[in-house]
Amino acid sequence: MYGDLANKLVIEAKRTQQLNGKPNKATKLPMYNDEIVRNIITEVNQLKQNAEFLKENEVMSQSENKVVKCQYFVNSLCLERNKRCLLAYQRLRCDALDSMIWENNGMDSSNQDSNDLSHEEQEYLREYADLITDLKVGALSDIDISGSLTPPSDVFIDVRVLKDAGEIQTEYGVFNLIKDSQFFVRQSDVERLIQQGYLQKI
Amino acid sequence: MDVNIDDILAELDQDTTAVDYKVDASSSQNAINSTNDQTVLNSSLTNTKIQPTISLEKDYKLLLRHWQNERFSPELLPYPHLLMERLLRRVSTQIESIELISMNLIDNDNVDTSKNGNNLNMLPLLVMEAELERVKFVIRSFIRCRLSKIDKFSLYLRTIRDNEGGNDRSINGLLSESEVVYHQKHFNILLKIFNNSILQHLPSELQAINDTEGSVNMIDAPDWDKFVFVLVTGPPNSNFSEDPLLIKSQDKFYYNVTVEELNEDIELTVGSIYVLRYSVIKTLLTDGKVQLI
Amino acid sequence: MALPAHLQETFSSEEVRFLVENEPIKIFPRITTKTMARTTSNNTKSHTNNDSSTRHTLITMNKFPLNEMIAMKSMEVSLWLALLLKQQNKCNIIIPEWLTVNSLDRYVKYETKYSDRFSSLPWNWLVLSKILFEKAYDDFNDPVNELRQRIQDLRELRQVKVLKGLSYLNESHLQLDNLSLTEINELRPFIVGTMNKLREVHSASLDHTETNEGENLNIDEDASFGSANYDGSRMVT
Amino acid sequence: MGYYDIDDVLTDACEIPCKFKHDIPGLGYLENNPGKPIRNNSKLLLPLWLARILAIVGEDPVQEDGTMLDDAESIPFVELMTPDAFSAKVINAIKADPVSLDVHSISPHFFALAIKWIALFNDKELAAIVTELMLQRAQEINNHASSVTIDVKRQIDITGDNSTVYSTNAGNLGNNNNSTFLLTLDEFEKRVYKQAHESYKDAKRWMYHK
Repeated sequence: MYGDLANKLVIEAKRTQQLNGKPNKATKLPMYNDEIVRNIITEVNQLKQNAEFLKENEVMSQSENKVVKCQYFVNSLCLERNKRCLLAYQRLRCDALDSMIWENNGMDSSNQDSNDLSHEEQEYLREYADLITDLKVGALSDIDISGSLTPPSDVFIDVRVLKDAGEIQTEYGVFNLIKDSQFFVRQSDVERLIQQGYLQKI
Repeated sequence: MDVNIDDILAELDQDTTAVDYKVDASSSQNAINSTNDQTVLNSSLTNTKIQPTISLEKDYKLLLRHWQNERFSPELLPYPHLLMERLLRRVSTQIESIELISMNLIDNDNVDTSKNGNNLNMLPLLVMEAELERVKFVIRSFIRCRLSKIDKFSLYLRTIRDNEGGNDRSINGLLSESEVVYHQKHFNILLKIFNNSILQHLPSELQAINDTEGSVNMIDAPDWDKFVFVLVTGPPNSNFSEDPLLIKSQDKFYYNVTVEELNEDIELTVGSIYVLRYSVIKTLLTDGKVQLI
Repeated sequence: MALPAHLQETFSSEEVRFLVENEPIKIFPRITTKTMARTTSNNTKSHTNNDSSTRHTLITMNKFPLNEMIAMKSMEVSLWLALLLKQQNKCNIIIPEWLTVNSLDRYVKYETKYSDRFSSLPWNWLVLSKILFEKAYDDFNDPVNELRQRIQDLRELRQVKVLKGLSYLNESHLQLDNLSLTEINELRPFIVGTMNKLREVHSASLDHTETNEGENLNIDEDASFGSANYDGSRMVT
Repeated sequence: MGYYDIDDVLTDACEIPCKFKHDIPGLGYLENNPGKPIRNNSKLLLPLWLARILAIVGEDPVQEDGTMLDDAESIPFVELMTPDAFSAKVINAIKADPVSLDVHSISPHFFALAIKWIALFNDKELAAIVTELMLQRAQEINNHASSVTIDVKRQIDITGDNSTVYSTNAGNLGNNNNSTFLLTLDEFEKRVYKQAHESYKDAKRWMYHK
């Protein structure tokens, strides 16, 4: 039946949506279903030919008006339905691509396997990344709009030095990190050192 | 250092003059309404005699309110042009100040990091930085929320623009300059991928993306009746006697609103919290008499 | 999407906390900075590099509170600033009146007495108490564990009422006085999600012809097909 | 809602039993009979996106002899018949015990479909039944969504150090014993459940986590 393929495509979209529904999880797209998309487009062309045939017939046979009309309606609705499914599928994927750009701070290098994207999608991803890059340097350059959406808390923290780490240079001067000494520092300045086990948050 | 911080501050004050006058002296009926912003700016430029009150605090509170309203309203709210202009300028000036001060600290070897770094000289700077991070966060979250709505209502916003006889005035009132550019460019690349992967393969009569005649309307509009949480604040200037819509009975003030679909009147008491259809309180929201929470 | 899906319908708990941190709270400074500030600002402006106090300005406050501090003289500052000063041992936080065993006991009494309304606890009671228990526990006069227990009691008492109230969801409106921001925020997805759907069901049952599907149906512009009455075409089996 | 809404697209694919009211040659493919005609009074399942339009358009009111047909006489191409989802059997089950009804198995898009169906006929009776069903189940959904177990006791008696153990049950649909109910949710209910659950969890995590 016409529209069955389109349905398959939308069910796939639904699955993608469910996969990406969890918060704090990197957005990912499954392989672009080129085959179904192409088959739907073939179906569309078939429907288009039917439509043209019906249009010619309508002019010729007035007596079969209602028959032609019904056939024509069914045909138009199938076309419309296929279009909606194709667009909904593509739109969902585009939204996901947008999310990837934001999650990756405006870069288009994500953990997304680019082989899973269509050529058009790869191009879209690049163009959207460029768009965000442009946005970052304009009037909003001070805001870092692709930065964190978690409210700042504890911008400054107390840390204890667990092992000697030498001197570090920050906006607030030079800190000499000698074991067991304590400092009040900007969290973002020492994130790495905490991870590496040189410092401990108190 | 050629730049004198006092000059920067003086400039900042001057900048805020025109606009801050508006925050306090305008009837503030439209404290939240940006188009009104525009008019008041013009009038205040010609009338510079009026003593301005600079209220950084009020501006920040207003920003928080815009942020909350935007997050919960189903539609894209008008961009608060002048407020944002002031805030962005302050952020930028503050970034420079912080740089100057911290450089200065280092130059003078003022920083005594040996004892816990708990230097009194540093504390003010820490406070400035912490505050700056907070302001940047709200603006960022506010803009990001707006961008996601611009994407969601991309086509709808275009029809608003096109219905205004092809000029960009109304959409420019709704969006900031960078948002206009973002909207246009994102629309273009979305249209491009739609065209290349789908639409160009369809019969020409099916290639439209703004078809409203088919069995499903292609233009997604905001859900005007969406339920929202509302705090009734009363008129923005707290001047209860000058608000013609405000009704006083016994010891409470309230607004009367109607849910048209249900033909039902509701009293919205100042200070109370309601869950209501957005359409019911849309005007009160524009006038700053209720707030979304 | 420019805003992650989980932030599109609601605030995160961190965002609620952020809002609360902007509210004023009273502190006792442990240091005096006020005189220093006055000397510099009253004299003709000094431009020496050492004098940094005039350079410190904030962009969300009209004054620079750090220049206004007098030891043990209470003043009001934003909570986030109070917490930063507290962390640096530069102030004590004055615990709000309502956050005492006595006062909380009264609230508990009220919540127990009335099964259909909420006591007028401050709109930030949950967040503020949590923050202060954590960051300013040495500023309390009452034992923190007793306070904590009462906050927990209040929380549970109110949750029971909320649950009861939720059976009154409808397609028109709700009034939820004295509910705090945290309580609103955690209930939001459920309340909004359910009420929106109830509204859709109700709206569908109304006969507003202009929103009926098919009304603007016009698949082929050059064909003017008539439309029949829906009801006539229904067959109930 | 909306053109691009995946759930709405899927709801439109729900199949509705229909009866054709005309002989239409060439439409046999609708009932897996390509090339054959569809006969008057033949019954078949059509997706909602097709059925709802064929049910309102039909024979041209202008006849070949130029006279107009009354609205009543202009017969639409198909008649819609009540889908199983709203059959008397289901309605009775709803009335009997809404909470234990397996809505998902009736239709994964039960409520969305109900709204579309109600809108077609402004069916107030069905609307009332569906509203009651939704309300009753909503309470149950909320109970499940808000059951986030956190070991609170451990934390209360220690003032400074709060090492909180928290775990959530029902975090995933259908992975523990009291989740049978959750398996009966339709797509709308699932979404409300998930969002509500995330919200309660987030609040609790924040409240009890340092």
